Amino acid sequence: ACSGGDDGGDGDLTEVKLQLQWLPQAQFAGYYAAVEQGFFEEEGLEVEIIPSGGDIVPQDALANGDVDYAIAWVPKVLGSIEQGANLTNIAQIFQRSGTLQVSWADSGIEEVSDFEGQRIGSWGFGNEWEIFAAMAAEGLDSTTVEIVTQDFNMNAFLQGDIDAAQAMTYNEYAQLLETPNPETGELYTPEDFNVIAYEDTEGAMLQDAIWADTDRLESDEEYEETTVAFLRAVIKGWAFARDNVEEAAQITLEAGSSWGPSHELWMANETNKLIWPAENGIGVMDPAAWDQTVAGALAAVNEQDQHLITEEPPASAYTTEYIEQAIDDLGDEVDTVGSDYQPIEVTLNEGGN
Amino acid sequence: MARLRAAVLGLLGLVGVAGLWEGYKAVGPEEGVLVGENRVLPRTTDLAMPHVWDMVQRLFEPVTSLGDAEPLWRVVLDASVVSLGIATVGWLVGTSVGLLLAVLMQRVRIAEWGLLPWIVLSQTVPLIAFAPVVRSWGSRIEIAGWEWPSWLSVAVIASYLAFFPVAVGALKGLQSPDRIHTELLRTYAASATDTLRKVRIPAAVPYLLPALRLGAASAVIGTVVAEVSTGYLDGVGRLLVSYAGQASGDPAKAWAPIFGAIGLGLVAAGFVALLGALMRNYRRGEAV
Amino acid sequence: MQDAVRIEGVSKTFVTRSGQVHALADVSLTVGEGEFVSLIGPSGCGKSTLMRLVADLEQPTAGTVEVFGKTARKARVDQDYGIAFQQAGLLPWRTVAANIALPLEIHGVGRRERRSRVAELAEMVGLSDFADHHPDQLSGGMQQRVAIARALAERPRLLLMDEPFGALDEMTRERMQSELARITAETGAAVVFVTHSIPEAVFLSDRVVVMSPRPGRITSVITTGIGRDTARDEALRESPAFFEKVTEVRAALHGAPVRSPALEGR
Amino acid sequence: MQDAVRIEGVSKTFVTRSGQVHALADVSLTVGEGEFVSLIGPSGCGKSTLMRLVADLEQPTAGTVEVFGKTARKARVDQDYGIAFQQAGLLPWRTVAANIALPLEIHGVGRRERRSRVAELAEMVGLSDFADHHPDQLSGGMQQRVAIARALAERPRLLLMDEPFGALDEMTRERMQSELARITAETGAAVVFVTHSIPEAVFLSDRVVVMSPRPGRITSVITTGIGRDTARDEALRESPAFFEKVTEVRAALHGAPVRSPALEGR
Amino acid sequence: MSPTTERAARVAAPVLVGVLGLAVWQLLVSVLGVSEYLLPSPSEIWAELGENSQAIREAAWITGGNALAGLVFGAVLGVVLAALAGWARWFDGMLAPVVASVAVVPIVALAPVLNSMYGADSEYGRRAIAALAAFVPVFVNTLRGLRQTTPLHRDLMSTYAASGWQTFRALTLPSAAPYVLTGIRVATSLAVISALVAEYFGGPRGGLGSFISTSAATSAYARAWAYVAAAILLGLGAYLVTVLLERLVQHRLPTGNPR
Ligand SMILES: Nc1ncnc2c1ncn2[C@@H]1O[C@H](COP(=O)(O)OP(=O)(O)OP(=O)(O)O)[C@@H](O)[C@H]1O
Ligand SMILES: Nc1ncnc2c1ncn2[C@@H]1O[C@H](COP(=O)(O)OP(=O)(O)OP(=O)(O)O)[C@@H](O)[C@H]1O
Ligand SMILES: Cc1ncc(C[n+]2csc(CCO)c2C)c(N)n1
Ligand SMILES: [Mg+2]
Ligand SMILES: [Mg+2]
Repeated sequence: ACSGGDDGGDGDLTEVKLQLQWLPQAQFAGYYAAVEQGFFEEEGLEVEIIPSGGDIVPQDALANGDVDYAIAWVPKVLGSIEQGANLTNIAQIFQRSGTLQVSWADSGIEEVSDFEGQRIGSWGFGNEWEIFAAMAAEGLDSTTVEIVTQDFNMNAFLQGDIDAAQAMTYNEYAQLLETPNPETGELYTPEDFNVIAYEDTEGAMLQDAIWADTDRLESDEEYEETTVAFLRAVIKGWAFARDNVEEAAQITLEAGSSWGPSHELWMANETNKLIWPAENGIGVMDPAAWDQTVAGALAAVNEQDQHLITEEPPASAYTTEYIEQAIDDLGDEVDTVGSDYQPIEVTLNEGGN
Repeated sequence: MARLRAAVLGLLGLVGVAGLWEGYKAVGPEEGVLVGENRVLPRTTDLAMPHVWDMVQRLFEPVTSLGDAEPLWRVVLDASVVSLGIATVGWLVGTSVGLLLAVLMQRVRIAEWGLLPWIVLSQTVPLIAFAPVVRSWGSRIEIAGWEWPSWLSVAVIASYLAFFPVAVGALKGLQSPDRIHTELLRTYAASATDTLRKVRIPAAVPYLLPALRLGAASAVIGTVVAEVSTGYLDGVGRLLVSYAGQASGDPAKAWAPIFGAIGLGLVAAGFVALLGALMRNYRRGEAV
Repeated sequence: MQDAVRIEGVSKTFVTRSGQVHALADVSLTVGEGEFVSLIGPSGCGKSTLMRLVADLEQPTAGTVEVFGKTARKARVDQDYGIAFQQAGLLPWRTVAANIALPLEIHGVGRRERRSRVAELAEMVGLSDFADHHPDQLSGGMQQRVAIARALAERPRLLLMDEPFGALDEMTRERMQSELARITAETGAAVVFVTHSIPEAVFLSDRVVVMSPRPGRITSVITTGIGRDTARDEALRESPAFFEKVTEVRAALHGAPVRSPALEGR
Repeated sequence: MQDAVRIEGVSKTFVTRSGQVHALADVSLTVGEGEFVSLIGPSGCGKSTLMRLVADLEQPTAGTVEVFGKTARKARVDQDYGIAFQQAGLLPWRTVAANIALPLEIHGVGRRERRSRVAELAEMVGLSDFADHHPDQLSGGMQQRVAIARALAERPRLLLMDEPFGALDEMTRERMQSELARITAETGAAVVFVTHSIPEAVFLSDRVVVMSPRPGRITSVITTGIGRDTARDEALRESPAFFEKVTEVRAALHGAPVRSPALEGR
Repeated sequence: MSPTTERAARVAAPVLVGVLGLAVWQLLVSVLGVSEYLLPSPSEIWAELGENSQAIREAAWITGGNALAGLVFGAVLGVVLAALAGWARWFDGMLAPVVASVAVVPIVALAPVLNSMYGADSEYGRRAIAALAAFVPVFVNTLRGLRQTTPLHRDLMSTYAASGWQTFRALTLPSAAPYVLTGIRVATSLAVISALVAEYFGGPRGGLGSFISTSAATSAYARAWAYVAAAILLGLGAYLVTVLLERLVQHRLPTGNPR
């Protein structure tokens, strides 16, 4: 399923499969932009982006050899690595956690320590570890709250089934702001909510990263070359998405996102905020953030007394070698830091439409 | 005449359900009917129970505000057609496997005893537990340039639900001929294949048809679940997930793919009913 | 001339969950070519079992069964006999013609030949006008006639019939008896005919074999003396000679007149 | 003394999808108290319909039906008759005793009384040892005896029986006939008995009513002359007088001996 | 084959197939080296079952409770509506398309709306799903059962001048009983699987379904399969209970034509 033919210079493209962790949407704008703008092709790659649904675990698709690279959250992959998957983080695209815990403005839930005794929403699917890690840092154990699985929308929160709902800055939080308040008939505004950003807590964990197969990196030079080429194109893609937010949102809509246009634009903009500015260059791991993620993963215990991981991950769990190489290769061609990045203002319409 | 009556009554039934929905929504409390702590009847907010007319009206509005957006019903219809195609393949695969198993079990009694309990048990394994495995194995199949398409994984998972009623129903049907008929064929020194062709399979038809209908419904359900599970993009399953995600701001939209899925199932059941009409000679014993 | 059936010292024991059943014990019987032999006796005396042994639907526990000098198995494979049961046993999804054609189809008789043979048989049993009907459109008597036509399809020299008229009402039954007599006279086939009805046995047969149960055995054989050339009609039924033979078989069957309401087993 | 049944100028027409069926046309018949009357005739001549009119299971299109001087409806509500059909029609989930008790239960007879009456009835039909069995553990003859006991449960002065022995084999049937004769003699009930069997009709009845179809009407009534006090036994069956009456009914039924294999309709 | 050997073979054959299947599976993993990461071996799953037995029991209890609640509610609804449909043809005609629709609607489709309707913090949405799943077979079978009375038996009751209620009690209900039970037997498995799958789509955590997905999401496949095994056992247990119930009633109410 991997490289097809030698990547000779005569235009023979190397086939690459990239596994996403969800359906097409602006969260993955950089990859879709790289396809659409021909950045992958410039690098001699033909990239197939494979979306996933509820039960496809991207890092497993990678570990099984179904794909060549996968996008996944760090803590989930740490769990998989402990279970025996041999994977390496080759580019930490999102520098910050985008997870929020949202409650009503009058709920009195203002920080993690207020969770005690509350109904706390989470999607499950391994998205709950950040919550447990943040609570652990506050000395709360997971049995002091009631964890409620959220489904695909925020209705449970809006109807009062959940006291504090998990929300991504780029998605669910926008869903709230696209919903009319039945009392006023107007859309909800940020003032209606209390927002706890995990980025500001001890529990913050690293999210979307690009993962590769460790064994192949060690043994397959061609794969190494492909990896660097792939990363070069990805960097160009994300830089494009940063500099052309509206166009990037349009690209993901055309790639099959079913969100409304204002929602999609919001997502593209918020995703950019999680990436840029990238002080060490896009995708280069900040060791402190890595250590915090590992510490959180070690500390988190779920309500069934199960641990995400019980020991430090191996050294092979991440490397900056390839992303740094890619940044070097690009030189001045692309701004890989985005130090003067400025987000745009997005107005959400009802239903995201 | 009788058909008209059925159609009118059926329509009345649907109107009745819509009436119940709106009636309850009108008189029921926002928070639903609670008995003690227990919510016995649902909430009546627009978020939980959109108006029937909103659901219908939403169908005719564009999916999103994008300039070239198609009306919602069109998108749902297109996706449903794709899902129907996949479900059909799943149904065909499941039916074939079910029939083969049934013939095997009918011919070899030990096989029946050994396999039947496991066939029953197989259906208690939740689909979602192995959907990723199927997709993973499928994605590695590549024969002479032909690559396993992702819809085929969906069809295979759907066939896992569809084969069951067929296997059980066909076995019952193949075992259903009167002894007098099988013995008659024995006096003709007929081969097992002849007995199968001339007696067992025709006699199985009345058992097979309900099994095929159940199988068709299962194939549709399996297809939708597998689409969601594996993240297949072009079917109703995907719309269900996506539009459910937009249900906070656009509650009526989430119902469109539900209607699509139901329509899908009804079309599948209708197709089997048609099959039944074609085979009515083999159902002469059945009470009408 | 060769005997149609030769049964010698046959016993049959069934092993069931609740023990052994001695269905037949040391039964010997010969049926000549073209001879009409009825088996009569109380329920459970082994009439059907005996007939099924001849048809090779069961194997004897002891003794031998020969059909036209061959083993029963060989005779079955060679299609030396035709068979009919109490239930007509027509395939409900086949028309009358297709039902009659079934054995021919299975033995690979060509379409053309099949069609002409079926027409001939339908004519013989008086159902030409019903060839395209399905069994559920026929009365019980008509169905049974189709079954007889089917049994005759391959011109067997031996007909095995297990209470073929048992499910018919008496008037239809009498009519069917006359027809069967005519048909067997036409075809010259030997017949082994199981029945519960004494008048029916006497009316049709050259010999009536009376059996008794537990274990099943032959207790007497009565020659009716009604020749093949005697017309089987109303007049025969009303003749004193017929009545006499009926009384004789009845006596053989009951030993003495039965008074007490003996309970039948299950 | 009051007549059990008085049918006067009764017609019955069924309206079906494919048109009207004249099941009965201008039928008149009286059954005296304690009299045993058989109805005989070809299939479809309206025997069952006539009986069902008496039982108030159908309403006449014209004419009147009186049972013990009341309307048929009143007689049904008053439970003036007991009824039995060709199929025993036992409730499979009830034991023999509970099946016999069913009508008593429905009419609110107390448990004690019910129990003693059921025991008495089981005794009468010779099934005391089987009171706790379920129907599927009984032979066809035994089931039919339970049905008869059930029909007798409320000591009706009129018994309606529609081919009650039609599904039994001939030997069991003859035994059941003797038993029925004994029981009706004991209870003194009048009986309307539908049958296809000429010997059965002659054996049991005071009068045999012969019917013909399309439309159903009574063509002749034959008095058997076999008194209630004559023993219904083997000797009777073998007597020339019996044979004569059989022949007489046969003649009435067939008009002249039938030769051509006339096709029955569906 | 003698009756005793037959009985033995009936038990031995499925056991043999099961053992054979497990052996092949274990062999694939431990000898042929199919990656344990992808396909955990039976022994690993067994070990996880042991380690998490407490958690698994609690989870099975929750899912089982939801399935049971749904089953009871769905079955009652099915019987009541079938009784109405059996009583009035027009009602049956009106119900037909509704039941046909309920029979083909995928759970995934309904889960989000029902969660929203009943509240994601409660188990009611899931119970409603289990109830809907159980309703269909119970309704269909009960209705069929109520139509099993023969004209002969109805005539008989009529000759007894029995009231409608008496006829229902003495005739209609007992003839329908085996069919109702068959419906319940089919409904049991459906209720369990539906309650389980519904947990994938929101609501409180704690049931088998939510832990299957959580475990799988962190690649803890052996643990996930331990939960799946528990789900299978739960389904099997529920099925056996209803089979037993069916036998019991069939024993008390022999229908004359035992399947
Ligand atoms: N397959 C079988 N297994 C066990 N017992 C059998 C089997 N077939 C017949 N029997 C028993 O063998 C005995 C003879 O049965 P058979 O059917 O030959 O009697 P029959 O004379 O034809 O009776 P009927 O007049 O009722 O048809 C009976 O006791 C019957 O129960
Ligand atoms: N409910 C009904 N609807 C329409 N036609 C009927 C109905 N019941 C009886 N008939 C018709 O009325 C005629 C007389 O039927 P009936 O059952 O009384 O005949 P029978 O003498 O009892 O026949 P058999 O000997 O076959 O029992 C037949 O032509 C029959 O088809
Ligand atoms: C079945 C299922 N339900 C919800 C999510 C939610 N989820 C997981 S990560 C993420 C961030 C945005 O992509 C979101 C919304 C899921 N993955 N699978
Ligand atoms: Mg027999
Ligand atoms: Mg009749």
